[in-house]
Amino acid sequence: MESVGYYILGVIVTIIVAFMVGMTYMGLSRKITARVQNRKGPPFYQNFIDAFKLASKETAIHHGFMHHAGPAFLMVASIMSVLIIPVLNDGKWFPNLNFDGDLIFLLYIMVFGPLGMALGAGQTGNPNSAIGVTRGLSQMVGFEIPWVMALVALMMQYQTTSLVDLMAVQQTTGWLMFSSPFAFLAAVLAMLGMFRYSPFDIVGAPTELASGPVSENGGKYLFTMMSSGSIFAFAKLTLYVDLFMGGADNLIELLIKTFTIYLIPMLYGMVSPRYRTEQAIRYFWGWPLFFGFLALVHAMVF
Amino acid sequence: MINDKNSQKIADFIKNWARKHSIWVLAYGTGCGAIEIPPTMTSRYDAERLGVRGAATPRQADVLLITGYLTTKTLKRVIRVYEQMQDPKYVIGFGSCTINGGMYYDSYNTIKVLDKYLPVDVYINGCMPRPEAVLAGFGKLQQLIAEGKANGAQKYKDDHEYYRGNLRKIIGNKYEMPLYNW
Amino acid sequence: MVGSPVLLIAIPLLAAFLIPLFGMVWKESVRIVPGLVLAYLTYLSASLYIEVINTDTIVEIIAGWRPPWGINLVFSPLTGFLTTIMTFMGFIVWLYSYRFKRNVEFEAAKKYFIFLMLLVAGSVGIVITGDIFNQFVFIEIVGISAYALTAFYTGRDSAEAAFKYLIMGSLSASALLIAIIIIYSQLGTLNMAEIAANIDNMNPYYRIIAMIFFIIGIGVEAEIFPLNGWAPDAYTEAPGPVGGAFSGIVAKAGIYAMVRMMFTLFDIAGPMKILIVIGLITLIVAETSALRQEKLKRMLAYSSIGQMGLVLVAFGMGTKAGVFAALFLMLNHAITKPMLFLSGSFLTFNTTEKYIKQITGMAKKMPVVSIIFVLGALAITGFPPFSGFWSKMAFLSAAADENLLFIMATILIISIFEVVYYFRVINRLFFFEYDDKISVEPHKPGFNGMIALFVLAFIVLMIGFYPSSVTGFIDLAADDLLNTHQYIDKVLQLGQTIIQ
Amino acid sequence: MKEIKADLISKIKASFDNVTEKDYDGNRLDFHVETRIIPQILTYLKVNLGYIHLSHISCVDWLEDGEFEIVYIVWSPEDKLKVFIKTRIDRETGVLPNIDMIWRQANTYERELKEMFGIEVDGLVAADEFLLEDWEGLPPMRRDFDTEAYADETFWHRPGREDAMDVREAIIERSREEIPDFAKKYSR
Amino acid sequence: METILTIFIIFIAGATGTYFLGKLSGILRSVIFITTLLVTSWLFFTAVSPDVIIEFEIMGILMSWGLTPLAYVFAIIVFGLAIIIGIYAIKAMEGQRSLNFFFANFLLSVMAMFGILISNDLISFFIFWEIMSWSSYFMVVLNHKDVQRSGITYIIFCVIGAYAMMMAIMIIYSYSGSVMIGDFISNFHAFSLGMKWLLPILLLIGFASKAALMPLHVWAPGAYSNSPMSYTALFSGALSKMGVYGMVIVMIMIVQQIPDGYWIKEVIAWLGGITSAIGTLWAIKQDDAKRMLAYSSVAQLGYIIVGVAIGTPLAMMSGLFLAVMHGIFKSTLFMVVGAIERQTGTSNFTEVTGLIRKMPWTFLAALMSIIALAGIPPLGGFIGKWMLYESLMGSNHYLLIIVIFFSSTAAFLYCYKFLFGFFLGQEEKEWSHVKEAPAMMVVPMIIMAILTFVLGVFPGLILKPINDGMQFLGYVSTDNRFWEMSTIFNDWGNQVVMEPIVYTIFAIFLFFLIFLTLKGYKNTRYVTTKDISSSGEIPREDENLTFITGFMQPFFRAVAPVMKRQIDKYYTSFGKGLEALFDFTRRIYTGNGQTYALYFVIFVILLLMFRDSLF
Repeated sequence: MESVGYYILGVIVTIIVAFMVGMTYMGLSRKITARVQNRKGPPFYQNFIDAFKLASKETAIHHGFMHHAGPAFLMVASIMSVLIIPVLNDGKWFPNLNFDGDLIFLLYIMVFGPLGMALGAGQTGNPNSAIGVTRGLSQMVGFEIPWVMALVALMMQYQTTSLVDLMAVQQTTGWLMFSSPFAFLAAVLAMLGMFRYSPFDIVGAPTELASGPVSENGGKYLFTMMSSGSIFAFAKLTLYVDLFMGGADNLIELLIKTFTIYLIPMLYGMVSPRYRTEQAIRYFWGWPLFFGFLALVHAMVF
Repeated sequence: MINDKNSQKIADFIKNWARKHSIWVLAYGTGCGAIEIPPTMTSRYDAERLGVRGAATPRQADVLLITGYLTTKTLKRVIRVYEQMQDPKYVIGFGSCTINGGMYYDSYNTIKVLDKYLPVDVYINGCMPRPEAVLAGFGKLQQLIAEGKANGAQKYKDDHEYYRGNLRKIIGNKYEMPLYNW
Repeated sequence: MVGSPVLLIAIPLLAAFLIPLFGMVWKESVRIVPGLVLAYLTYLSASLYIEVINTDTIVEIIAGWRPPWGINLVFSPLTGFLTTIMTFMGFIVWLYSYRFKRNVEFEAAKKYFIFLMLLVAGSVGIVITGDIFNQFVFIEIVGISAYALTAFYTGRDSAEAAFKYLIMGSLSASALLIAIIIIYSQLGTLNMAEIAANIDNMNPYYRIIAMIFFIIGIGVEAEIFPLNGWAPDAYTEAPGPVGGAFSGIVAKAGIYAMVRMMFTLFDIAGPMKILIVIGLITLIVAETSALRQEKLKRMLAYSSIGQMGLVLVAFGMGTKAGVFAALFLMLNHAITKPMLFLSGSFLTFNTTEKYIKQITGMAKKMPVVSIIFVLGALAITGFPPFSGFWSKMAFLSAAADENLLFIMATILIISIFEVVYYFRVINRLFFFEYDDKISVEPHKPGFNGMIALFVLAFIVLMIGFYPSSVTGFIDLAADDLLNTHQYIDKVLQLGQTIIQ
Repeated sequence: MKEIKADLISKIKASFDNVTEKDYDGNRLDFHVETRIIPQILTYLKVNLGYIHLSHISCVDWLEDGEFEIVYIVWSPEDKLKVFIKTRIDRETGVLPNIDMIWRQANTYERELKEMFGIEVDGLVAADEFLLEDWEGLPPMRRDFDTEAYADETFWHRPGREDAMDVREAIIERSREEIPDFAKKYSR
Repeated sequence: METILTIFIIFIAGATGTYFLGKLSGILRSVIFITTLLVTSWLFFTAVSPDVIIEFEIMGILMSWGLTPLAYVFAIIVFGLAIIIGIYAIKAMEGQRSLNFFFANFLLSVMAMFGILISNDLISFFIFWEIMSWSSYFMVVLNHKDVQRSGITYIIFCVIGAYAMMMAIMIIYSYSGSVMIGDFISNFHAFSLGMKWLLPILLLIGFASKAALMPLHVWAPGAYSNSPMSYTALFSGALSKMGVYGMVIVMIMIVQQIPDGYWIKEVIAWLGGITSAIGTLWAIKQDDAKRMLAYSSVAQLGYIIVGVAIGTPLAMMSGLFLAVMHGIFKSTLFMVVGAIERQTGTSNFTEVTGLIRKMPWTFLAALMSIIALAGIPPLGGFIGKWMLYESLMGSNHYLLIIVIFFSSTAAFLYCYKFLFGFFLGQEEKEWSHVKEAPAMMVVPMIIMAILTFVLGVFPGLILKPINDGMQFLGYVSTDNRFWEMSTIFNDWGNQVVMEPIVYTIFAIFLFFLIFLTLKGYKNTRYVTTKDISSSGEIPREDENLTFITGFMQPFFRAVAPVMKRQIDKYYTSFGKGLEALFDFTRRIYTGNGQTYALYFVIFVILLLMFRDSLF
């Protein structure tokens, strides 16, 4: 019984940490974007205020059950991924639900949420939502390919599908970022799409699509989505750190590493205009795919 | 605990503080006023530092910003957009057209006084108001929110018949307006 | 002994001449007498056949002249098998046309049945005779009655078709005659057994020439390419049951004559390239032509030609398995193709043009006939569990034994076309809406016609579900065909015993 | 340009009766024509002379004459010339020929004319409500429609504008511009 | 009497009774139909044991019937689907044309599939294969829709496959004198090298044509979409698995006996991968749900074939598991389409939208099946996909796994389109009369949907018979090595434990669902789909703003170069060319007597010229 309680406690703490970190990162990104644009920008805790305000909205509407449950699907995906990705090396953090952190399971559970939310967006009957969803899914096909190539290269090179094993490998061989540079490049370029920052933000283009899939969501629904987004961001960043940067031994190291990774899509986005969907797909099937191939060749040769 | 007045007060205070610092604006750019929004938002005046931020759809927005004259035709849409917004919600009338018709005082199809049709919380005077004035307007709104006085939505709910009656007067009975739906 | 093989020829010939006389007494007898005759023939043939299987080949001597001088009839497992099929099919055709022709006036019916009798008599004669000149005579009898039946409707097109048939028939007759003359001049005999026994003594040059003329002469009846130009027209223009009779009786007789010539007369051992090549070309041309036909009967005619090509290929392999497959194919074709012709002519009864599109959606109006048509189509395209499958399987197995992979592949590919055009018709029949503008008025099938179709359908299903019921007979027939020496011995030995 | 104009005038005059032209400086040329030949002359211009672009259909309300003047503006990318085809119809009974078979987009202008001036167009497609929703009464662009009175009657005015000055006198003084008689009644 | 024979007799009697007694009354027909299915299934699941072998002889060829453990896996699919779809079909087919024929043919199809599975010899295998072909063909054209095109295409590919198979069977028979599958396998080494290559390839062509493998897949969209949905469910769910069944035997038992047979496996695996990718892309493009699902079936069969072709224990397990799963979810989806078509009269996404509130149970079934199809945990599809990926990695197929991944990611697009097109989007007045499908249709669908879930949590339920079947194929038992009741392992010992994952997912989902529901419960309100934030404009009642036409257009702009080449077109032009050629050969028969006489003369001359070479 103790262990069950310990597990549940671990789960809750992990989720809270992920939420806080994700929110802060997003706030920081707004701040940094503002500074890059020579603005003062909102305070770094602005996102917390926004989230709180959304949560305190008094009324809410929904267009049916799927719309109502959409954010819950999203939450399932983000929390499941945060539970499966080991936060720190050697199980120093709560052991969680990680089951060795199976990467294929992770890949699939990560699309569970977007698909569920897409169903919610679909039920609103808002054409903008549906258009946004189709763009998002198309773009997903785009970036999944190099991303999977990178993962497959790693998995086959080290003969494991377990994230824990990959982290353990890095304890001896050093960061995979250096030993498998092409996989890292492909994965990083795919990450640009995964975070949906500019130039890959056509999914929710505010003026064109009225923020796309979320255009009918407000109040508690948007709040849930926002929280899920931040948890998911944390999960993805941790995944990258675990995969390529040797994981982290403590929370501070984790924060530094994740933030470094986070800077890449953020800074890339700040200086890029927006791609159309097919341009985005072609982008991902250009250099990232090439790097993915190189990663596979690298994995085959070594 | 929940019925406790003090804790309710504290909760209200926190909520209002959050609402005050997070104002998502749906700019209904009907008239020439829309041109003043970009400078307000961009680096020169940077409204985002106050927590003011654009929202794309009424479902997410807190503030409906009416930037200019409203014809009878757009008025219907604006009211619908307002009703689609979720509580708590505020209206800012922007420019003299919303106050007294401005230069369209004798036009056959623009309304002259916005607050007959929507519960305006803050008017921003000027033709056009400069970004400074806009920021001042937001500041005033924040102040009202913090004090808990920005209760236009409540007014709209309470005096719904009055607002709807005014609307009926100009659009006639032909146009099917849905019932009140936030 | 229940009777003599000679009766198989004599009775129908006699009946043919007596029918007009009977007709003077009682008009209906014109229709009934042929049926009785054919029924008796079937019975006779079948009982003789069973006897032959159980005991030994019957060699009947006509007019006391011993072989090799006189004409003799050979009723062996092979000929008995074919004769039984032919007489039976003749009976089925009669059964079908008994009422089918009722709306035709007396004179026409009389002619029709006379020529049908002649056709059966001639075909049976071709099969059981042991003398090539006699065979030539029977071929002519078949030919003449076939011309007449083709021109039965006395329209312009029928006459043209009959005329074409006549041209080809005449040419073939002359070729056949040339071949007979060559052989007679070389060997001095017309008896098949005698020829077969002495064929090695013949000048090889003349031998080949004779063979070529034989092939050409018989090829017209056997519908080989390119001598089958008459067939599509004749099948199309002749009445439906006649088409059935052509494919079920005449073509079989032609094939038999050719095979007998190749196997026995010229005693070619091993694979016969000529038959394979001709058969394949016939098959390919016929089946591909059938794919583009717009008339139902014409399509069936091409299909019939194609099947004959397949039979020739099977014979051409020259092995036991090949002959077995060929005979099996002949049997199936003899049953299935008349079934298609007969049901097809019910379907297109009220049209003169017999376009395929005119039977669109007919299954709603004539379900049973349509189902029988489909059964025939499935059987002839070789879908299990219907009869055609087993014969196709036997054929492929024989080809595989001989390692003729290319032929197997070709025939299977050609079969795809066959499937396509048959299924197009099935689709039209069953899976299109009945359309008053295109489709013809349905005709209520007669009772006797339905019985005929049911009998055929029953046989198709019986062979399909239990092929062993016929394979034993076919096996014996195949043995009989291949065993040339036995044939020679049987015929000539008989002559010797009489001499002694 | 001169030659083009002269050529055009001669061609038009050769083909149509009762055409009067008025030349302007630059790339503009006016023709006054009868209403009934409007489709023919526009077709002629479009098909034969290369005036393939319909810029606009406009209307002037000649209240005093009891007529509307309809102006069709067409443009030739080759000649670089704007041709105004003007015609007058009766204010109350006049019917305009439909030209949307010549230019599909003319439909938009015709609907606008119908709605804003109340001009009947022969065989107008989609003659229902266009810009104004639920408008009843006099079309608002007619000059006998009293906008201010309508606004006063329909809309609630916020008080405080009563002391606004009429600036027309000052304008007349400064620019020496004459106010036409019919406009005088709008002066405060 | 042997149980197997009893089952056959019941099937034939049932089919005959359904056809003839069905003319008397519809209820009698349904009763006979369902009784036949129930009795046969009951007999199969209780009384058929793999040990019994029946032997008999036809035309001197020894034949033998008996159920192998491998066939048992497929028989589970066949009977399980048949009974569920049968119940569904009774209601779904109500009021359609030729019902007697439909139900009788349905039973014949099931019988033929059962026959295929119990055949231990190639001849009876082929016979049942052909019975299956024509009975399914009659179903394809039963609706009178697009008969000459899709029906003929289907039958052409059927017979191409069947004849290739038949050629192989006949070669086997004549070379080895036996048609027993077991004999063939054990004697295979005795064949010459050429035969060793030819025979498996011919057999594979035969099986691939039913399993809709890449160049032979063009029949699938037309055939699947034109047959009645109640049959397509069986068609795609069970009938196409017969091809897979054959491929399993060939790939495992025969191909690995070929020297360098590795390459056949590779080629087939790649064909499977490409099939899945192309099928997926085309599925996304379809606006008709039936065609979409048809292409999707092609794609899913591609995965199965990849698994089968790779042939490592894990891959084989994944192939068979996916076959079972595909049977379940794809037939559910076809049933869903059938239900929608019955209730609304159309199966086109662009016509019908917003059914979720009208047909909630159907939606639930569709949702579960789609999740399973997309391979998203925790439903059963994920298990199969997971094993497939792991096996591909374990066997070092670096690029193939990317292709598979691409198609399974792109599959999300059509998965979403399916759900969105029918159930989501704006609710229209035009469809306000639509009611939920009758219980007899909904219950089978829901049962299937629950099955996908149960197999997701406890894949061991179905992996156990698969394991038995694989042991029959010669694999070492994979129990506890690659799977436990609710755990799956890969080659490297990594594992996924489904049970806690499923519980966690449900706990999280329920928690947030409750959170979303309870928070501000009083002020949360349902609004219609007409009340959307569309810049204040209110869509009229008859105005449908749902975005469905040109769905996924940007994606197609990106993949345009791939989509330009369409294999159907090559086939069509090939067919047209052939027909033109035959038009020419037909002209040989000019209908002119002189010409024929000329042919006669030419023939004589030719024979005389070539007399030496011909004789």
